Amino acid sequence: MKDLVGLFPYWAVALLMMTGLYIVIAQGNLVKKLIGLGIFQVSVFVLYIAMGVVSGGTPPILETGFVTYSNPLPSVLILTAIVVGVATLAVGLALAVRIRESFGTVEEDELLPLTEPEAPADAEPHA
Amino acid sequence: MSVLDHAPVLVVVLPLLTAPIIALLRSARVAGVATFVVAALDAALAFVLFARTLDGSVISYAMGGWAPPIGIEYRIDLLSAVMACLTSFSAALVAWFLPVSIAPEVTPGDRPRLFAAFLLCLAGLTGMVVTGDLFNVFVFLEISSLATYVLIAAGAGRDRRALTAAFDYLILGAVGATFVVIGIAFLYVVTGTLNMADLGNRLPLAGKRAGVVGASFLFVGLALKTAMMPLHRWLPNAYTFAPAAVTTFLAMTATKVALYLMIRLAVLVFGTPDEIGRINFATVLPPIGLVMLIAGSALAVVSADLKRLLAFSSIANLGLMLVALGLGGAAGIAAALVNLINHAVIKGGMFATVAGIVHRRGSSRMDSLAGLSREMPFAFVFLMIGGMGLIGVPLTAGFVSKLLVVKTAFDLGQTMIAAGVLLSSLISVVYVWRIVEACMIAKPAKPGRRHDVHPIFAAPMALLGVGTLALGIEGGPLLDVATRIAAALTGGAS
Amino acid sequence: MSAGEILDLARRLLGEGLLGLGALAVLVGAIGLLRLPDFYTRAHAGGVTDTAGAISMLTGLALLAPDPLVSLKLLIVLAVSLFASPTSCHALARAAFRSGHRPALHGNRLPPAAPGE
Amino acid sequence: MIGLLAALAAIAVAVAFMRDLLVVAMLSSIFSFACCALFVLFDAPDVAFTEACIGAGVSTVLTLAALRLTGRQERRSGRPATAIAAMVATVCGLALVYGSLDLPRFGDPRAPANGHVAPHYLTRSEGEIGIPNVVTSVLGSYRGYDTLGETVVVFTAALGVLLLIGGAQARPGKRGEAPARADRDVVLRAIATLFVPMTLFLAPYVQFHGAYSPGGGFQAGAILGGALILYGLVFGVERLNRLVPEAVLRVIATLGVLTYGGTGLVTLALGKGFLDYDAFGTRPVGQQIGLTVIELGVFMTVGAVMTLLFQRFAGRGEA
Repeated sequence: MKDLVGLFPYWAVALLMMTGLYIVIAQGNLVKKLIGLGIFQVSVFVLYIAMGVVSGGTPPILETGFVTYSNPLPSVLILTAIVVGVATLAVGLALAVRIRESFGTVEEDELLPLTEPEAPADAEPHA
Repeated sequence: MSVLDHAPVLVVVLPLLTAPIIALLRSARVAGVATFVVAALDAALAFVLFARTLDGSVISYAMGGWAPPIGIEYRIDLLSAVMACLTSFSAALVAWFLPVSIAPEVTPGDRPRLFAAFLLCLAGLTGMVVTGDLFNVFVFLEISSLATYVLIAAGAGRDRRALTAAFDYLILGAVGATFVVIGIAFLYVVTGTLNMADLGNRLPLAGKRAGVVGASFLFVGLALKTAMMPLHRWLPNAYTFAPAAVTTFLAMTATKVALYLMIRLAVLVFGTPDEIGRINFATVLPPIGLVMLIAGSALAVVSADLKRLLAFSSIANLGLMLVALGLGGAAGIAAALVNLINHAVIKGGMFATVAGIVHRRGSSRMDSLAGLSREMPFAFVFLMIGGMGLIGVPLTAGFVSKLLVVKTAFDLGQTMIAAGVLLSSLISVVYVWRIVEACMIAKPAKPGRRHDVHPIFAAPMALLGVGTLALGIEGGPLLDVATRIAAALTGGAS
Repeated sequence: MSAGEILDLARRLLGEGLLGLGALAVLVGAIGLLRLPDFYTRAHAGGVTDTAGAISMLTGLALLAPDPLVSLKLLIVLAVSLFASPTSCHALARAAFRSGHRPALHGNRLPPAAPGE
Repeated sequence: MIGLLAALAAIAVAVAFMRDLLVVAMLSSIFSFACCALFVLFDAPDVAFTEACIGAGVSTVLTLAALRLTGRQERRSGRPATAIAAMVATVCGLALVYGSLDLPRFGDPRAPANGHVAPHYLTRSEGEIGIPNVVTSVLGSYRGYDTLGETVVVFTAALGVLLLIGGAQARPGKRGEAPARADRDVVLRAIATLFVPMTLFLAPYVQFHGAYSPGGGFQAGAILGGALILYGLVFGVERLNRLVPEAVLRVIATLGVLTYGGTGLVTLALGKGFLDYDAFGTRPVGQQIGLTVIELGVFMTVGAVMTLLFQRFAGRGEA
C-alpha cells in the first residue's frame, strides 16, 4: 500500500479529467461545453507535467551547483498543447457566436428541433 | 542535396507556408489559381516520394539535423508515399473547381482566407501521413482538424446548419485529440521516447497495463476520427452541410488518414499488424465494420439529401475497410488499402459530380433532382458510374475491392463477413436505385432545357469517373502495390 | 553571537513574523468574504486580503530570500501588486455601482435583489 | 500540493453545477491559475508562465467577450445525457487509474520517462546549443518542427475566427463601442496608462531573455497580446483598432509564420536539413542565431493573433 500513495497525484488528475469530460458530454450549453473542454485539457497537461517531475530536482535551467533537473520534455509538449487548446477554444467560441446569431440560442435542446437534418435548407442572413 | 532530397519535408512545408501568403492576397481569383498551383506542385512532390519508395526503401529525414529519437523524424515508406499521393492528388483535383464551387457560399473578400484554410488542411493531413514522431502526429492532427472545422462552417452561406455541424465536429474532434494526447502520455511515460519506431522497440519491455491503457485511449481517439459506428455522429451532418467541394476533399482523405494511422500504430508501435495494445483487430473490427456496413447502407436509403445519402454510404464503405483490416495479417492490410484507394476514387467522383449539380441547381435534395437525366446528362452519367462502383458492379473499382474482401474472407473461413459484405451490396443497390429514380423517373415541376455542369467540373468528374472504370478493368497495379506494402509491413516489420 | 548573526536572526524572525501576519490577514479577509452581508462590504474584505496580506507576505519573503536579487524582484512584485489590486477592487465596485447595485446604507438589512445582480 | 489538487477538484465540480456562465468563466480562470501554481510546484516554470498568460488570461477574456454575445444564463433542462456522461466519465476514469498502476512513483528519478531521451537534452544541450534554459532549446531546436506546427495552429485559429466572425462589415452594434467618453473611469485610465507601456516593455524582455530564464516566443506574444487587450478594455475597441488596425495584425501574423518557416527554408538553401541551425554557423552560435530568429517569429504570430482574436470578439456588435 505504501507505494500506492506515490500514485496519488495521477488519480487526482484523473478525477479532474473526468469532471471535465463529464461537463463536455452532459451540459447542453455550447459555451459551457467549451469551458468543460478547457478543464479537460488543462488537467491532461497537469498529468504530463506530473510525469516529468523528479523529486529533489530543480526546473530544467542549467545552473552551476545544480545536478538533478526535472524532465524538460513534458514541458515542451505542454507548451504546444496549451496554445492548441486556446486555438480550439477561439474557433469554438466564434462558432458559438455565429450559432447564437443564426439560431438565436446556444442551448443544445433548443437547437435540435431547429437543425432537423431532413428539413430543407434555409440559409441564414449573411453575417 | 538536391531539392528532391528534401521532398519529404517540402511535401508538407510547401502548402504550410504558402497558405499564410495566400491568406493575405486581395483578389480571390489570384488566390484560387495559386491554391491550385500549390496543390498540383504538392502532388508532384508526393509522386516523387512514391517513385523513390516503390522499391521498398524507407526514407528517413531528421528534422533540424537531430537524429531520432532526440529530434523529430520523418519516416516515409511505400504506405506513407501512397497516402501522401492520395491527399495531395485529391487536393489538386478539388482545388481545380473549388473557387467556382464555393462562389455562392463565401464572399469574394473571404475567399483567399478560405483557400488558405484548405491548404492548411492539406498540409495537416499530409503531415500526419509522413511523420514518424507520435507527438508530431498530434500537432498536425490539430492543424488539419482546425482547418476542417472552418471549412465546414463556410457552408453556412447556403445552409445555417453548417455551423452546428462544425461545432459538433469541433467538440468531438477536440475530445478525440485529447484522448490521443492521453494515449501518447501513457506510452511516453513507460518508454521515455516519442519516436514511433523507437517506441516499438521499447514498449515490450515496459509495463503492460500502461501500454494497454495508452493503446486504448489512442484507439478511441482514432476511432472517433474514422467515424467508427458509435462515434460517427459528426460525419453525416459535416458532409451534408459543408460546401460540396469541401465534402469532396474530406470524403477522399479525412477518415482515410485516420485509418492509415491505425495501421501505422499497430505495425510500428505495437509490433503486430493485428492489434493496438490489447485491442485485437480480428475480434474488434469485424463486428463494428459489419454494423457500419449494414446500418450505413440502410440509413443511406432513407436519406432525403443526396449528400447525406453519399455520407452514409461513406460510413458503410469505412465499415468495409474495417472489416478488411479485421481479416488480419498481410491479406487484411492489402484488402483494406485496395478498398481505401478505390473508395476514394469512386466517392470523390460522385461528390465532385454533386458539386457540379449543386452549383447549377442550388440544392442537393433528392426531390430537387427531378429531370436531372435530361437536363444534365453528363453529370447523370458520372453519377451512375459512381453508383455502379458503390454497388460493386463488375468492371468498376467497387467490384475489385468487394471481391477481394469476400475472397479473402472465404479463404480464411470467415463466411459471416462475406455474407455481410454481400448483404450490404444488395442494400446499396436500393439506394443507388433511389438516385436513379429521383433523377429519371420523377417528373420535374417544369421541364427545364439542357443546362449541364459548369465546364470546370468536367475535368475532375471525368478523371475520377474514368479512374473508377480503369481500376475496375485493370485492378492489377493497385493490388500489386497494396500487397507489396502489406508484405513490407508484416514481413520485415521495419 | 556576532553582530552578523544577530542581524541574521532578527531578519529571519521578522520575515517569519511577517509571513504569519500575512497569512492571518488572508484568513481574516476570507472570513470577511463569507460573513459580510452586502456586496460592497464583501468587496472590501476581498481588498483586505489583496493589500494587507500581500504586503506583509511579500516583504516577509523578501527578507527571507537567500540572495538580494531575488528579494529585489519580490519588492518589484510588491510594488506592482500595490498598484494592481486596489485598481481591480475599485473597478469591481464601480462596475457594480454603475449596474444599479445600491449598498445597504441603513441597518444591516440585505438590499432587495438588485436588477443588475 | 495535496491542497492545490483538492482545490482544483472542488472548482471543477463547481463548474459542473453552476448555471451562471459568467461565474463559470471566472471559475475556469481560477482553475487555470491554480494549475499554474501546480506547474511551478512541479518544476515547470515555462509552462506556468504560458498557462498564466494564455491559458488563464487570454482564454478567459475571449470567453467573456463571447458570453457578452451569447447570453449569460444557462437554461437548465432535463438532460438525458447526464447518465451517459457519468457512465463514460467513470469508465475512462477507471481506465486511467488502471493504467496508472504501472506508472513510476510520482517524482521517481529512475522513471523511464526521465531516462533515454531526456538526459541527452539535459547533458548535451549546454555544448550543442549553449543556453541554460533547456526547455527553450528543446522547444526551438531539438523539436523545433513541432513548434512550427504549433505556430501554424495559432495562425489557423486566427484564420478561422476571421472567416467566422470577421468579415468586412463587422456590425458596430450599440454595445460594441466603449461607453461615452464622459463617464470613462479616470482611475482605470490612469493605471492603464502606467501598466500598458510597462507590459509592452516586458514582452520583448521575456522574448529575448527566454534563453536564460523561463520565457520565450509564446509567453512574450501572450504578454504583448495581454497589454493590447488591456488597452482595448480600458480605452475602447475603436482606439485599439486605430492603434493596431486589423490589416496590420494580419500581416504581422503571416510574417511571424513566414519568419519561422523561412528560417527552415534558408537552412535548406545552405545545404543543411530543414530547421537545422548549424547552417548559420558553428555550434553553439549557429543554434542560438536560429533560436532567436524563430522565437521572434513565434512572438510576432502569437502577439498579433491574440490581439486579433480580442478585436474580432469585442468588435462584434450585439446580434
